[in-house]
Amino acid sequence: MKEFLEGSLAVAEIIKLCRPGVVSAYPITPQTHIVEELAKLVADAELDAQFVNVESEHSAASVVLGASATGVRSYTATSSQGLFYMAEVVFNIAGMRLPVIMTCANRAISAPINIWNDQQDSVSLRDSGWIQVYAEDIQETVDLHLLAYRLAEDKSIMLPVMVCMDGFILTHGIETVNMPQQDEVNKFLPSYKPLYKLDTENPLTMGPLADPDYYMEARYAIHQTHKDVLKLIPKITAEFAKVFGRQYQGLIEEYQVKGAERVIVAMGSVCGTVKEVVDELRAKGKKVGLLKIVTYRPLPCQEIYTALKGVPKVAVLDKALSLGSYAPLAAEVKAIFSGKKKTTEVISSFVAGLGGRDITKDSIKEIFRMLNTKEKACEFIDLKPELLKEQL
Amino acid sequence: MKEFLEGSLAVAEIIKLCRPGVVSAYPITPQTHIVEELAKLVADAELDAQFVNVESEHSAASVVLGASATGVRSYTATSSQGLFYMAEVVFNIAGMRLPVIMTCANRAISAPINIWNDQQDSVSLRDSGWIQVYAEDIQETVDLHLLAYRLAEDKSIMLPVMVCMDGFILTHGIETVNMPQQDEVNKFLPSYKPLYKLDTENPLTMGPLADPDYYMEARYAIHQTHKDVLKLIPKITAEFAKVFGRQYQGLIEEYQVKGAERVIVAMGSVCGTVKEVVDELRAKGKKVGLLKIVTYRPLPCQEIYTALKGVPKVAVLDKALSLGSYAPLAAEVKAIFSGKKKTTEVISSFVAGLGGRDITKDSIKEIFRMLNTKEKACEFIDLKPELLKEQL
Amino acid sequence: MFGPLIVKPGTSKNNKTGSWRVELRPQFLQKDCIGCKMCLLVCPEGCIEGTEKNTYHCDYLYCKGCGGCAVICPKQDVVMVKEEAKD
Amino acid sequence: MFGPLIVKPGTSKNNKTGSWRVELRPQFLQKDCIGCKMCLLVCPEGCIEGTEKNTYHCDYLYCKGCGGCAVICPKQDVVMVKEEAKD
Amino acid sequence: MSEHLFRPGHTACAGCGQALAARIVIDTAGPNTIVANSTGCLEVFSTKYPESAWMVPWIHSLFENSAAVASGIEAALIYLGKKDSTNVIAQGGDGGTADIGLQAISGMWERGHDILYVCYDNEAYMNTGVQRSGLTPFDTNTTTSPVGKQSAGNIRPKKPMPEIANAHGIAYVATSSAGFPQDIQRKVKKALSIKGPKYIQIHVPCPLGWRHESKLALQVAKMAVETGLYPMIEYENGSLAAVRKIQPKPVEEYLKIQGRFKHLLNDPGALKKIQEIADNNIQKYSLRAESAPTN
Amino acid sequence: MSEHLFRPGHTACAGCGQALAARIVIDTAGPNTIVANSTGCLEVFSTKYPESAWMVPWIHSLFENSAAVASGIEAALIYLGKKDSTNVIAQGGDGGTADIGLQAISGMWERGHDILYVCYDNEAYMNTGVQRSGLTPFDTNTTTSPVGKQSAGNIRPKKPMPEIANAHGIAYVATSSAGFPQDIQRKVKKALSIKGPKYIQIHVPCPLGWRHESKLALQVAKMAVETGLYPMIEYENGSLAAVRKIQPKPVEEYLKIQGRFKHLLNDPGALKKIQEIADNNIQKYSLRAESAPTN
Amino acid sequence: MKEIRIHARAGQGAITTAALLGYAYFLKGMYPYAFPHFGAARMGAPMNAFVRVDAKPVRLRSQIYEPDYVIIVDSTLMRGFNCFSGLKEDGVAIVSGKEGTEIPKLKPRQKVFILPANEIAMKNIGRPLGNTALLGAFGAATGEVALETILEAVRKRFTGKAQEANVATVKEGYEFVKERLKV
Amino acid sequence: MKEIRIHARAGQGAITTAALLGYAYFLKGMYPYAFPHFGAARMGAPMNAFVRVDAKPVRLRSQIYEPDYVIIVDSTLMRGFNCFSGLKEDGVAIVSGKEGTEIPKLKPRQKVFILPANEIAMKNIGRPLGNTALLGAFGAATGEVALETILEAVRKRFTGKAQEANVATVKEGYEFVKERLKV
Ligand SMILES: Cc1ncc(C[n+]2csc(CCOP(=O)(O)OP(=O)(O)O)c2C)c(N)n1
Ligand SMILES: Cc1ncc(C[n+]2csc(CCOP(=O)(O)OP(=O)(O)O)c2C)c(N)n1
Ligand code: SF4
Ligand code: SF4
Ligand code: SF4
Ligand code: SF4
Repeated sequence: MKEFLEGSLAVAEIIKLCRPGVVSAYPITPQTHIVEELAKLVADAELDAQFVNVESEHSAASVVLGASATGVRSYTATSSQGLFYMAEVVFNIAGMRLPVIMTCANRAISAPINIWNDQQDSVSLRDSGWIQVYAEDIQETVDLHLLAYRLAEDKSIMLPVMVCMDGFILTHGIETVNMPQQDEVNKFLPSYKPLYKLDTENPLTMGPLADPDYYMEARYAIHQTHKDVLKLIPKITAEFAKVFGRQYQGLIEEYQVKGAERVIVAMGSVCGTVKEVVDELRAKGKKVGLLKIVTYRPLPCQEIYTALKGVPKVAVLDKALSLGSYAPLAAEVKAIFSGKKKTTEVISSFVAGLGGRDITKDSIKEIFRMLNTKEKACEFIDLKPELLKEQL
Repeated sequence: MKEFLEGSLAVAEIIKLCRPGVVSAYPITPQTHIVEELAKLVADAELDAQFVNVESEHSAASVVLGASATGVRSYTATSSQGLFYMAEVVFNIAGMRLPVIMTCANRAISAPINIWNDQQDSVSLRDSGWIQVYAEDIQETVDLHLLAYRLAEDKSIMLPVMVCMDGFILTHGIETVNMPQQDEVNKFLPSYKPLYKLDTENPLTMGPLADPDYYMEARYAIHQTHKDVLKLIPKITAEFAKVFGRQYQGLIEEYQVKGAERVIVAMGSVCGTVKEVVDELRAKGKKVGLLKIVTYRPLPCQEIYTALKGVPKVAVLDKALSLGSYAPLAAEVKAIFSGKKKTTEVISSFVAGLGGRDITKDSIKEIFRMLNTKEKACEFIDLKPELLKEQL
Repeated sequence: MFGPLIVKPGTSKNNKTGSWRVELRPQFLQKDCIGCKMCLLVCPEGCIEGTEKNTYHCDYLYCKGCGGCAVICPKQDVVMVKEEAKD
Repeated sequence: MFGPLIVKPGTSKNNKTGSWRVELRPQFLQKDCIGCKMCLLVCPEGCIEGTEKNTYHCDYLYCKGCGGCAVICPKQDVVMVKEEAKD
Repeated sequence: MSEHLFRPGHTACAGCGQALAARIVIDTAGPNTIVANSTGCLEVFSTKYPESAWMVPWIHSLFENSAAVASGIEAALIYLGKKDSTNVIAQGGDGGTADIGLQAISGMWERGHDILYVCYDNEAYMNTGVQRSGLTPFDTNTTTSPVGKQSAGNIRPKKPMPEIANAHGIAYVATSSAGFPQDIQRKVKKALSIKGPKYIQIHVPCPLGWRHESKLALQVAKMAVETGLYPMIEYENGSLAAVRKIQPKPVEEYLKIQGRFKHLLNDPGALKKIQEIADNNIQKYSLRAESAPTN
Repeated sequence: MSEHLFRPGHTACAGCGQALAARIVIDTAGPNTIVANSTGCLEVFSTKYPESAWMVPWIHSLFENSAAVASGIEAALIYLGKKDSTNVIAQGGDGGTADIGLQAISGMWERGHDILYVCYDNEAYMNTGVQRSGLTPFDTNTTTSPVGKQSAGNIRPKKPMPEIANAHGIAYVATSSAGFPQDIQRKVKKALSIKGPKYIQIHVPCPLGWRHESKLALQVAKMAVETGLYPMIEYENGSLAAVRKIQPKPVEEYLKIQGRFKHLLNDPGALKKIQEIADNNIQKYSLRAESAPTN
Repeated sequence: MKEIRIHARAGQGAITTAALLGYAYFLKGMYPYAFPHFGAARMGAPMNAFVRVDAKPVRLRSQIYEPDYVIIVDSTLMRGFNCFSGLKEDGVAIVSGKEGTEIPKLKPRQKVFILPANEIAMKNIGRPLGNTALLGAFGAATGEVALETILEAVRKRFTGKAQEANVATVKEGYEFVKERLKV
Repeated sequence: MKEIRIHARAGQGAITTAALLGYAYFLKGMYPYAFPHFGAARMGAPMNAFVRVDAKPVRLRSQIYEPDYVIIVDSTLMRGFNCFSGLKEDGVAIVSGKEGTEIPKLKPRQKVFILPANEIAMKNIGRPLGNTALLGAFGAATGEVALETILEAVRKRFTGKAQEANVATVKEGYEFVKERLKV
């Protein structure tokens, strides 16, 4: 049913429809509205879940870890400093193969402290073993949460999923959303049947120490499962389309890539702005396009290669940094083409929108403009030189 | 003076010679011996420093943050879970431009919990803004700590440095070390003169909130400073050679790379084993070599390119993963060759030694053997297939 | 190169929060003031000055018009009045 | 595919820590035992069995020879003796 | 005003109790003070680049580590031989103190650092939009303890932070209130005269979060004390040393002027529970005055 | 032995007090118990893949979060309607409890979860090689509080963890000792009969860390209690409910059998300080028995 | 595509206004994207909110620099700060303020409507929250959304007395401008 | 390059032994790398330590699988577990044990020396720590390091009574094997 909803409320609503048994989170801007709405739903008996008000994110993550290990569907949400404060638990949840779902309201990282949007937080946890998906608009955000549970709890996967939505832009933005109905959701997402759990009927030991004779295989197993995820996502999105009538390819989205001479690769809400610019420039006869990364972990290398191999000039737009090296997404897109027969003329790297620096149509046009034969290495867009003068 | 020292004691000794005013750390295997020795040195009045026994790594990092902000040279050490538990503070220290030195005794990450060596811990913090250097043996470990302070406190840099040494292999190994003398150290490393500090004589506000109008420039500044680091390191190592007589290129080390047909790129103690194998195979007329990465952040892209551009087959050996994607170092080495005229035939990626899985000469030979024209993507070495059968 | 990082003390004075006042502003009558200093103490902005009785006044450049000073004044010597179009 | 992850309960029994004993092993004389159960309670290995008096004994497959049982026994009915070359 | 060490121009809400309390604290501590501040409203409204309201050396690192940062500052000052001439204050809101910052504080106390920790207790996470904290009172309506069909607000009592501090065996623990500015001054002076760890928890109204008229900030704070819901007490070397005596007012007096308690007003059962909390405090700390309160 | 819920074959040191205490705790709690265990010796020596000594559902996540993991388990059990039939125990060493795990525990208590937290107090970080913790006694020689030219060992007193627990206002707080197995049984039974948060801190000798003969484990533990250095006490609903009375022995009796205190033995001044700690305990908890101790 | 910028002080309901206006567009079958200017603003601090609307889903995520319309909830905001910056050549501004509130001189084809929104609200709602009056005025001045649609939005978002009161307020705001236009 | 593997129980000083042996090599001007088998072993659990030594700095960081020499600090370790695995064809083993401690049959050119190291230590040091006696024996049996060098190492590492006692122990271990070799 079509509604006019704030992103955060839409997320809370879809989580409610997914029927988690335990919800635990700690407030941090811009994730707060999601958690506040879930608290309200529980207070109003609209959601039958245990809502655990914790003293920190470290405990929020640990609570859902414990609940998931006990065989109950669990949910948490955080952002930025909160995600980093729980970093150790985040890696731990993936290592223990627990299908927790987390919403990350993407926000910049301190210092300096900044509550606005970029994607440094979730991107910096890309090694953790979590599946990571990035949403462009509120509709996609809603649908990705539903897909996330289905994917995470698949018996062949059993891994946590982080659904990333740009802070404020999507969490506090209000737009038209088509909300799934409970019966459809129940059909698509049956109740959670854990493979193993903490259960006095069948006592198991979880979280043992694995010495050098055993450790490596546990890590390898996760790495292999990520490959299975790439195969499974298209199957699940196909089924999703049957039930809900919305089509997602799930791994990447090509927008005007066919026959394009210049393509921007990006993740999240900025893709909307890029699409606007692409249409404008296409109207002017410019052959430009967008490759949107939906699934960032596992990285759909093959799909990205197939989509871009015909494209002469590729610009990778990062909203995060790996200080002292290539921007994270740029490095991997470059890596994809290493040793490939068909390759691109140039892959340039651009950084924009850090700490909420507004990304306008002009920012995107600037990127297309600078996307010429000369490769750009980590080029910052919309920088203010005057601020770089020393004041010490 | 030549001594026969355990790696941890050698580190404690060089830290003593660097005269920090505040030392704070929290115990975690395999970092413990370093901290225990420093505690002993303070207890015996051989080191005039405040030794702060904290209740967690999060506070250890925060204590050195506070001390460094007050203008006092500070030191901490940690590993694995400890590094992740302080992750938020680690990013914060770099963002605040505080020249803290940390030793990371590299160890695997939980789950499953494992106290043995790989490099997942420090590698997963590669975005943080810290300078990261990796040591091959105990001598290099000692010297890198000394260089670290000199580099971090340079007025043009003002960034923290993480000196990474492989857990147990170097922390608990005992070998011959040439220890610098106090007077030489004093000459090379004068006492710390902060650019800004917490001081009632000249009150400043540190750690303000930077909104979208300001944040991006603060991040850009760190990114630019990392480029300066690449220029400064060779200068400092040259000066180091004058004072101590030991030559380091500082960014990378080429071993038999000239004219090699197959080269392994690696970091840390495994480089020793690779060198052994290289000599053996060279003796058999095989054209093989090693490219050792000493400075991982900032990544010396130009130096790596120049060293490898003539090499047909390159193998990147990672002791860490980015689950669901390319191994971290492999991705970046591949990226380096993107869009370059002179490129390699093949860049293969190998993963070995996770969680202390012993890397033998055979492991390395296996890598050289598999380094043929067919590119290997994240190939695990010394895996035990029998452990991968399901037991659930 | 460091960029935005350190701030000089007391620079908040550049931020004229007086513009936040909408409805009311305090008026210091300076008639019955006994110099108890309470208004000065309770002003969240710290924008009230004064030494002895009937000298207390606030800096409208910063006063947000919260009304705390008026409520606390034991002599009702501070009153909240309608905001006039300002200088 | 999951790899090493979950462990079945009580599987530590596969680890025969009896081999750790070096010097001494406990001998349960079963003469003056009053069945106070103390040895059973204090054994860090939990490898002592017994129901009523003079039935208490330990499982040498696991006993590490710490000597706790001998010390606690109020009747000195458990004594530590030189380790013999074992079966 | 130019003497203040916390300057105008900060962006606190009109009538912010935390802003006035923080100014009184630093003015009392004086210029030879270094402050480590947790993330929270105070930090946000006083130090937005390129402006700062602070005239003393001041640092913000993270939400949960101000006590540890202060420990490092203190250690550095000892190393520099400047400790005796410098006060170190660590401060944060109730969330940064009783919840996410507790462990760092506990460690600081356990190690015995010579630091004054000040908690500005506005009884919720205000900076992020009024979510409940460990110091949110029973039955309070907040955004994460909302009133609803099956909820009358926050289900847990206020975490006994002063008692927890006192249990650590530190030399001085006190509560105070923005409703009593001179009391804050006295206790800060006293605390700074004692060597070692000390803790002061100040009740600071938040017009936004408590939903009261901004001009009533002080009244509200006073009323909390005078109903017995916020006892003003001092522990010295482990035992209760002094309390502010009151002639107890009924809790309604306090509740009815705040939106966060609106839902309780026509619910006698709920009111009774709150009155019991006050009565327990009155009895536990023997707050009842024989004559009129004196301070 | 096959009835035990903690099985042989674990790799604890011979004579490990923690191993025996942990077995008694779980045997007393029974099979309808789920355990969340912090990282530490107990976790390492009982669950090295592919082996586990545990017969009950058991989970290890991290060093500092067992209380929060247990909170999640409890919440899940409530959701599943299984809470009333299942005990939840969170446990860890003194470091995992009083230092790095404290915040999660404090949060668990503040939220009022129905969980028993057990602290195995061997007074240092043993798993990593005997570094000092917040519960390491005054003047103890550990690897991070070493005896040296200008150091007589750990400079801080033992963190008063039972008092801190009690200050949280939880229903039951007790200390016990591996030297008194039946006392552990009784207190665990009692704790599990009470709904809500409860805390038991058990003094467990560590032959490696305390440097005593492994066969003396129980003697050492007993002596700690009988000198008054480790009072066995119970708090119920906030107030001291019971203590184990003793006929105090001089502290030397306890110190001299342990290597970690060797440096104190021929230092009368130091001994006097330790004796004072014991005397304060004896007086504070009125431990002195009129007649012989009974339990 | 149309872009609207709303100026107010934190606490004066700029976001509610944007949401309500967006909702009206939504009811009309269009695709609005309403969003606040993401700030750390405290009560009283100037802030704004935006509505970007189109016949097809809005994808552009940047802020609004060249609005077609501006709504100024509090005329004191115009002191020192240019609320009209970037307003389109033929842009329309709705200002809540007393008669004769002075306005910076505008471009020839730009229009401004000043109405005593707070007084209107005071009268109907009992509190000086002029937002809904401004929406009525917006409808009248721009013809973007019909009075009925705005009222439907208000009816869906408010209940009971608040609903009646706001309905009245919207209407009065609408009429006020209609009057002016007659002249 | 020579490789030595030491078998002991956690707490029996395998690492000290490796360190001491390495130190002796160091004094001799060679480049030893002594390291423990990195385990989570508790007191009593079997574990081992290694020494790899060469005339030039040792770079190989792997563990030792085909030792030239093994030193067995506690003969009970041989129960059930093959301490000689990978021992070189002409390898030498030094075992602390009583007369007639049975040894698995070895390859023709391998040699084993059994000595009552603990008794020797007991006699000289007063505690059954046979490590230094084993080092003396190692020196005699392998000729790798001269008695004097081992003694120098011991003198540098121990002081006072411990020094004397260990010097005596080393000597006695050395002599014990020299005797055997005469036969
Ligand atoms: C690790 C972490 N978690 C969450 C946040 C978000 N956050 C910043 S301030 C704050 C609340 C502050 O509340 P309190 O400490 O009570 O101070 P107040 O704002 O009420 O004065 C929160 C949740 C953060 N900055 N860091
Ligand atoms: C975040 C983190 N820091 C440090 C460690 C290393 N570590 C593991 S166990 C342990 C000490 C455990 O001490 P305690 O809790 O007292 O238990 P014990 O081993 O003494 O029984 C430490 C420091 C860790 N695993 N994780
Ligand atoms: S009204 Fe408020 S801000 Fe203005 S002077 Fe009075 S107390 Fe200060
Ligand atoms: S000696 Fe120790 S391990 Fe063996 S049975 Fe007795 S108590 Fe148990
Ligand atoms: S929200 Fe509350 S605490 Fe924050 S500035 Fe406003 S009044 Fe002060
Ligand atoms: S070190 Fe101590 S606690 Fe750990 S197993 Fe050994 S005796 Fe037990």
